Amino acid sequence: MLTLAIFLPLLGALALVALPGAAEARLRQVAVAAAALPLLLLLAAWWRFDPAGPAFQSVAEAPWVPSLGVAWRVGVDGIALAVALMSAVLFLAAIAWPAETKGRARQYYAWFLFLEGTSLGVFLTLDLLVFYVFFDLSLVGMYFLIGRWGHGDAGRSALKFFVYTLAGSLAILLAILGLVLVTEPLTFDMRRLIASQPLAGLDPRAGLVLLGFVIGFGIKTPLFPLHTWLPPAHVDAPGPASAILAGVLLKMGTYGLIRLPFSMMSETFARHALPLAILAVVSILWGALVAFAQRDLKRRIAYTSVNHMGYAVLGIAAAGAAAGNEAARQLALTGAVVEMVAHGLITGSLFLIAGAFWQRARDYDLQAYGGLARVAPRLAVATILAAFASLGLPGLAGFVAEFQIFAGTFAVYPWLAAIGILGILVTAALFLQMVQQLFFGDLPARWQGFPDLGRVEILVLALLLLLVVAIGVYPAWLLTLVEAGTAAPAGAG
Amino acid sequence: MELKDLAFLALAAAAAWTGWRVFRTDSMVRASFALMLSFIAVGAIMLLLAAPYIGIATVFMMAVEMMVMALFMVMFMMNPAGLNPMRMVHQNGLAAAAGAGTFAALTAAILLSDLPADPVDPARPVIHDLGIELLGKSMLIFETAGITLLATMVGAVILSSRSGRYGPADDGALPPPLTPGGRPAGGLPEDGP
Amino acid sequence: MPVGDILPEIALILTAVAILLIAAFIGQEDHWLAAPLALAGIAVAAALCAGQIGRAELTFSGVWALDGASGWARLLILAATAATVLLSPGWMRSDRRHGEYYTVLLFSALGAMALAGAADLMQLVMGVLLSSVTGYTLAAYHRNWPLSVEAGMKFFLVGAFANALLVIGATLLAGLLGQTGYAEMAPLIAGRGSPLLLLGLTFTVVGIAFKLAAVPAHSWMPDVAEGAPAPAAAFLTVVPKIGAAVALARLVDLFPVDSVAIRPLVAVLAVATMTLGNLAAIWQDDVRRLIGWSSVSQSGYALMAVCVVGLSAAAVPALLFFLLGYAAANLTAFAVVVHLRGRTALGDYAGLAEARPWAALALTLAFLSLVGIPPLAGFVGKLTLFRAVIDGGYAWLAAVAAANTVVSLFYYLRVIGSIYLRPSGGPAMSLGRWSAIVTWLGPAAILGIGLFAEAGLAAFAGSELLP
Amino acid sequence: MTLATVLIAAAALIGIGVYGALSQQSFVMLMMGLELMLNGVLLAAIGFWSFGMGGAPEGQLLAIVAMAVMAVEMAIGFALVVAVYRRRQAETTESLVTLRR
Amino acid sequence: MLWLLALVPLLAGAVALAGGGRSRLWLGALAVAALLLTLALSIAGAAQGWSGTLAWSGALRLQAALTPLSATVAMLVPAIALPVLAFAAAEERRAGLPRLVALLLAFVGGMELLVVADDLLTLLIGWELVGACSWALIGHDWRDARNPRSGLYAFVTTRFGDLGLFLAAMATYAATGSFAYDGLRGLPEPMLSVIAAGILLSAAAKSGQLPFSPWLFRAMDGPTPVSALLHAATMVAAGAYLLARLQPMLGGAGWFAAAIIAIGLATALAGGVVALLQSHAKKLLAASTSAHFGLMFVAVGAGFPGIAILHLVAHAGFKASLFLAAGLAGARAGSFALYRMRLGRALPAIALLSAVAALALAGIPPLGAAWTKEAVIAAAGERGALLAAGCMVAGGLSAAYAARFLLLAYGPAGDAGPGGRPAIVPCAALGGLAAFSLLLSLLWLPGAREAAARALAAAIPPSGTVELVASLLSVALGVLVGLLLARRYPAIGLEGRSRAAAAWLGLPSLISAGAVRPFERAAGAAAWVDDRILDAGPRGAACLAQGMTRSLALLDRRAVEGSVAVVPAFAAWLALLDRRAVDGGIAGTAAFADWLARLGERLADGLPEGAAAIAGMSGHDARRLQSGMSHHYYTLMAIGAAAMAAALFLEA
Repeated sequence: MLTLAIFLPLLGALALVALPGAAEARLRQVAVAAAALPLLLLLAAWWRFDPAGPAFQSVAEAPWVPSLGVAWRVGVDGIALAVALMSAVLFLAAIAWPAETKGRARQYYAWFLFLEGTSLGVFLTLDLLVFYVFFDLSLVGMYFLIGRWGHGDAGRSALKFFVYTLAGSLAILLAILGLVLVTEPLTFDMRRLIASQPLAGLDPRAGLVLLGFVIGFGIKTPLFPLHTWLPPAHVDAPGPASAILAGVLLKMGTYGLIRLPFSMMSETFARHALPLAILAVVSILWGALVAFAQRDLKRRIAYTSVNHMGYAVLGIAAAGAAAGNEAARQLALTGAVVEMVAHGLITGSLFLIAGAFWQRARDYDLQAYGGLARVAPRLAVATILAAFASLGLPGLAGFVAEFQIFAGTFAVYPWLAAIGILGILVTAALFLQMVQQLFFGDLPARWQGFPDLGRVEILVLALLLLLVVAIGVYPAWLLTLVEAGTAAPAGAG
Repeated sequence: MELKDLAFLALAAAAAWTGWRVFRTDSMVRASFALMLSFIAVGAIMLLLAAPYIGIATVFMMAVEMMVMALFMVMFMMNPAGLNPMRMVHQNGLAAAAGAGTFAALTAAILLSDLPADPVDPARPVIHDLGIELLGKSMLIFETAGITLLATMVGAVILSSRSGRYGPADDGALPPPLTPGGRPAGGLPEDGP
Repeated sequence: MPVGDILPEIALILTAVAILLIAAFIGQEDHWLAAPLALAGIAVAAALCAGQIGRAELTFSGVWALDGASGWARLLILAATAATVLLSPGWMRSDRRHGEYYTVLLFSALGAMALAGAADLMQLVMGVLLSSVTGYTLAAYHRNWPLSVEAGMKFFLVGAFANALLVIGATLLAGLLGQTGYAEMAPLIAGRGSPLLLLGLTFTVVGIAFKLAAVPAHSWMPDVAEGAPAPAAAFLTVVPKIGAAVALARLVDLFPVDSVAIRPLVAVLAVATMTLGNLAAIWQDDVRRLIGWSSVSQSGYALMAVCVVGLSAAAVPALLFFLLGYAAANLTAFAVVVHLRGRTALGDYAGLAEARPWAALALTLAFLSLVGIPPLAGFVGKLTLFRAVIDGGYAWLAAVAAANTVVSLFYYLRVIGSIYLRPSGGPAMSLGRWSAIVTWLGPAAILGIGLFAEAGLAAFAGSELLP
Repeated sequence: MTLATVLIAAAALIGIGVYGALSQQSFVMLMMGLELMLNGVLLAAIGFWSFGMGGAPEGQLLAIVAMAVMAVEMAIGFALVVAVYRRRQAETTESLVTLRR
Repeated sequence: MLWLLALVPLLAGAVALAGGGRSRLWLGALAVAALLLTLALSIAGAAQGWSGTLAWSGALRLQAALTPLSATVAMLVPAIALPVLAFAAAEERRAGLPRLVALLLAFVGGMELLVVADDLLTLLIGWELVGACSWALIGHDWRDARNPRSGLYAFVTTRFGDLGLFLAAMATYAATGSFAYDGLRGLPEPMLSVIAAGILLSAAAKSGQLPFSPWLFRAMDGPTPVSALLHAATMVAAGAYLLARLQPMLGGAGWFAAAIIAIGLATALAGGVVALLQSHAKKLLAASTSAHFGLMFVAVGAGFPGIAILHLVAHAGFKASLFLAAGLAGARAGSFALYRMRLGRALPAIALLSAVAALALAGIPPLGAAWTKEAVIAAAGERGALLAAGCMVAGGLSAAYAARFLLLAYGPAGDAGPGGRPAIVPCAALGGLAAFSLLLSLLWLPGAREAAARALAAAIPPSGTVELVASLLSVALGVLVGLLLARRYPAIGLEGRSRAAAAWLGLPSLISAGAVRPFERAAGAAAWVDDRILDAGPRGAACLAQGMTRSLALLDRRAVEGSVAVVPAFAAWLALLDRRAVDGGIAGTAAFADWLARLGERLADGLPEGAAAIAGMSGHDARRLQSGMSHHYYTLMAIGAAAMAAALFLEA
């Protein structure tokens, strides 16, 4: 079933490429259908998911490269399922979003579906090598989406994105090999690696492997100071691609951190968690402060991703170090996972909104706008809701995540948590200032005809924001799922 | 010191000296003759070293080759008879250093190494041995060399022979044009660097 | 003499000679018939060669190695040659000596095969010589094209010097050890080695490095890639490298791990080669030259596997798989160049995705495979390489290679970006059906080798080097 | 006359050859340098054969291989020189610099 | 069940929003109905002892419960909101009215959630919801860019305080494994101190205590009902409520009480002075809010949270009606500048009703607010006479500005504007609130007092006659000063240094406390002089004072003007410092952020870009090796071979 969820979008992409000369609207319908199917399949997987059952469920396995111990293995725990569900939702939203396809709708939707397949692959696979395969393939998809349908200096941004993140993924590849090569017989099966903790006690090597993972996933996440590929990529990408980049691709970094070093070498991870946590706090503050200084709408949102992913990494690091304090460990880790989900939905919406701005006005400069609430009230409401969710207002998804992260972290690193919450304040200021600049005050004459959100756009944003509110008001349905994944002590056995 | 040693020293000196003269004459023809002399000296040393077949082969082969070379100069080159003084060298100092360095390194290595000491038995039928070896144990090498020579002949003819069965052989020896009737892709010398 | 052990080679020779004779008698416009003939010969040779897989012995008195490495490498050489043959008829159509071209091509393939199987210093020299001398001819085959003759001449100059060094090296090694066969030499090599032996080894390695296009004898590769006839360039950037890599691995394997420090030396060469190749490729505006430099860097990656021969059992299989992936990708890239009538300026590739979507896709896949993006062939190649070097204790080499891969992505993306992200420069003519076949087969191979890597890995798994 | 002296003589020839190969502008003269190097190899091979290999025929064969290399390289080299001269009117390394960088 | 208290107004808000452009009546009826239901629910909940639990996950459990204290506030909130919302539905501009009503209802809902919370997580949710609503309400009229900016200011300031609550919640979880209030009892140091500090920080920020007071002024940019609700029963009240609620648990931290008292007293005094000098009607009331919440802080710090809540209740009653009155006056006069109002003749009924509220603000018996204020003073007296004296001074100030406000806003003088009866709804709203204030007069009766104390489970501090008299004296004095100021300096606070002084503080609490006390003494001296000379009724006193000797008058004027000229100079400096500190803090943060964005990002980006540039340059260099000259290639090979040989030798 999960296999099907990965391959349906890929097949959809192929079908689109093969589908000759269809109209753009028709192509979009096909793409939306192809994107909705995996979501349905994942919902079915969720339906069947038993929180009290074994760690990984819906497992399927088929041999692929037995001589390297590589196989097609899929399966989900609570964490993976939560993130994958969020990704599927976001992909559906991004594909349904009425984007500018520059007359190449076929390729546009094909690349999106390709990216969806690979992204789901990253989250659903249980094989380390397959994980890496999908991890890298997602770069290719995103490169073309940014490069071909972006604007501004899209070619250069896409290049930087690809080169920078490939550097990260190569670090991961080396680390994976360093981790796996000590197993006997050679295996890339995540479950066995988690159970056996192959590098326990091999210190210099384990440290290096961890460094590789942290660098690789740190670039992807992105963690200060490895984040500088992010703003140009976001600014020049088309809105839906930005939404996917922030909502799904960044999650691969944190998901990878949880799935690989956190689970497979928990002892080493715990020993080196403090520097990672410090880095996360620096990311939180840095991302917030730098975002605050941006005059460009999309850059500002982009930097808040640095900030938010810093929260997630902080939670992961704290959970990794919280040996013996099971409650705090689980709280921090759950918070990190919920942050991933919440950030995906929230920042996805924000980037879609930013895309709406570009489509209407070809300008990201905040100073150029003002008083838009007069002509685009629906856009204003959606933006304000998303902004509040992003700044962590209770009742919305971001709060649930950040609160858990900080509560869990405080038990381990009180000082870091205390410093980290300053980020909440700065994000509040920067988002409200942004909202104020865009929507309030006087309406410049040239935006008199600024169109409000269209029907499809409203539907898409409503779907995302509804989830944000649902998580914020009553997150139990999500937390039950996530905690099924975070409950099992890392490296048990 | 035996006569043999003296002869070796003289021949070695001659080989080196004539070798050196190759690059010190003004004319290519003279240079090629100097090279031939160097080869002949080496061939002679080989005879001293009890390798009659190789030595004589070297002498003959090189004599022929140098004749060809000299002829070649006359046919193609700008200073056929060496009538005008000419000397065309570049990076002379560096080349000299490289040559001297090679010599020094090799000499040092020779002096520092344990050289094998297993002289050839004078009674040994060395030419017979060689024949057996060529057609026996090392036949594959010999065959490969044969194929190589064949390929070389084919290649040399292709590259140098101007006339083919169907007229000037080089005329169509071009890449296909980028668009029919156009010019092949690639920067030409006349386009400048 | 066990003539049966060189039946594939004999088949090639016979085909080559037959083509030579036929070409002398049929009209120039019918010379393309030589291509199917050559393909048939290659097929026969390949079938014979496939029959030798699984044998592990030295024949011809220890001169010729029939082991996993040579068997697979020779099959690979034959396959690559076949691809080159397919590329050639369209390209060479106007040449008055079109038919002879295939003869030289087959002889050159033979030289590479000789290299792969050489288990004797003299055979090694002869293999290098055969491969080189035909290579010069192929590079200069466009006698009326200034770039081609220049490429041939430069190839020759570098090659002649390198061959001279190789002969010096081989002589010193053979003279000091008193033997030329690897099997007889192996027991004599122990300890640190005398200075003269080290010198001989150095010169020999330089000589083989020339065939591999590795530092310091790499200079010919970009020139040949740019100037030689494009199918010949495809051949010369791939086929001799396969033979030479196996030959060098065989040589390195002679030296026990604790004797001469040849493995660190090869590691340094690998680093220098991949780095130089990548750096020089960064700003290339000529796609063929760019592929040439990238081939240099790929030689560096191949040297990684050579470096850990004897240290890791995974080294030889990794080398073979890497070469397989590299051959598929590089041939595909050149196939696209050939198919597009040699189009080479980077600017000419702008917007190619519009004009020739399939060719654009093929070139993109080839480049991404050379980078090592999964699940393409190049990825599995690099994966096995990394695995081998980490296993062999050269993890730092893997790190350097990873860094180099990042650099390489940059210039590959310059081309890919030009193809996909720039506005189209109008229609692009293609060469014809022959080359089109390779542009279809190539991507299929790149994907297939990656996706069904198990077949290759399992086949190469037991490959060892004799002696 | 010992192996060492013979080898030193060969080394001298090789050294001179290297000098020639590196210093000569003209292709032909350059090739003469290469020939001289191979000349040294011939001498060294026979020296080894004569003093160090107990007369094993491989030593002579080595010399023959060196000779083959010499012959083959010269043949194809001259052919190339002809081709280059015909198409490019070039006979020195400096005049053949279109392919660079 | 208890969740309904928060849910009903929130849902009603959603309905109001969804209902869109229905009539005022519909909106008003909806709001009133929702609030009545809430009130009824809160009474029922208090009576039945309702509670609520909502499990988000194993660790996160939202809990709600009512203590006597919180039940009181839970009832108070809808009770006060009722007239305010009715007023809003009737009087506010039509444009955006549904949104306003909806947000006000949500505001009430958030406040109710905060009140019923029985754990820090629930509290935090309500707490931040209230803050967010305040942002939207202050910026309600977003067409003027100033309003949303004020909302931003208010939200960021209070959110800074919220960080304290975050901290407290985190520390509570770390210490006890849950967020429940119960766990706070008897926690060991230093966790207790951390929690207490966090709570105090957020309470002070929410209640507009020093140094966070300025946001209350910015909040005045919102519509009148917003100010009324914000200052009376929601938002600002949350701080004092929280302290009162948690004081029993957190009292164990030794410094806690002293810190609360210090902050409260400082704010009470400084707020009084600022209010006295303020010329903007709503800002005057805003400063007074700070001051009165300062008094509540003092009560909590003194150990009488019940008294604080009683004062909160009384304050809610009169402050809401005062704001509504000020809003009416402002609407009538076209601005909130006090010196332009004097609407006593124009709006006599309103004037009468607001007089009740103003007297309550002044603390004049027999109004209930006077009793609660005296109780605060008595509570302060339990901690020391000096503290009680400080509170008395604050009470005097309160009386002074109350008098000034009443006289200026609804004073009889001035030309009677065009008459006209005010609408019924505002009158009813004000009347209801006035009735509430009057009803509280019952507190002077011992029986009722005891009943209230029982209901609140609160202790009542013993009150001494001396204290009462002294306090009343100070009130009287304050009234006189206020009247004098209103008469003689109607334009005070409009220009020059007094304006700067009236524009507030904000500054670090220690400085401001130290700064305002001398000012207080000077103002007190001036008042003393006036008191000596004038002890008749307000008007007569003013006339008499004018008829006094020139020297006395001169002295008086010198004194007053001196206080207005010299002390405000200091205050202006403080204001400058404040602007430097707060605005400078913001600007500095922005500049720092800019710096980060430029230099820092360049540095961080330098890592990859620099590496890329180096690779690129090396690329050029590497290509230079490929000179095209074959002899260079030979050299390369020779050098390479030599290097390789050397390497091998070195290794050997």
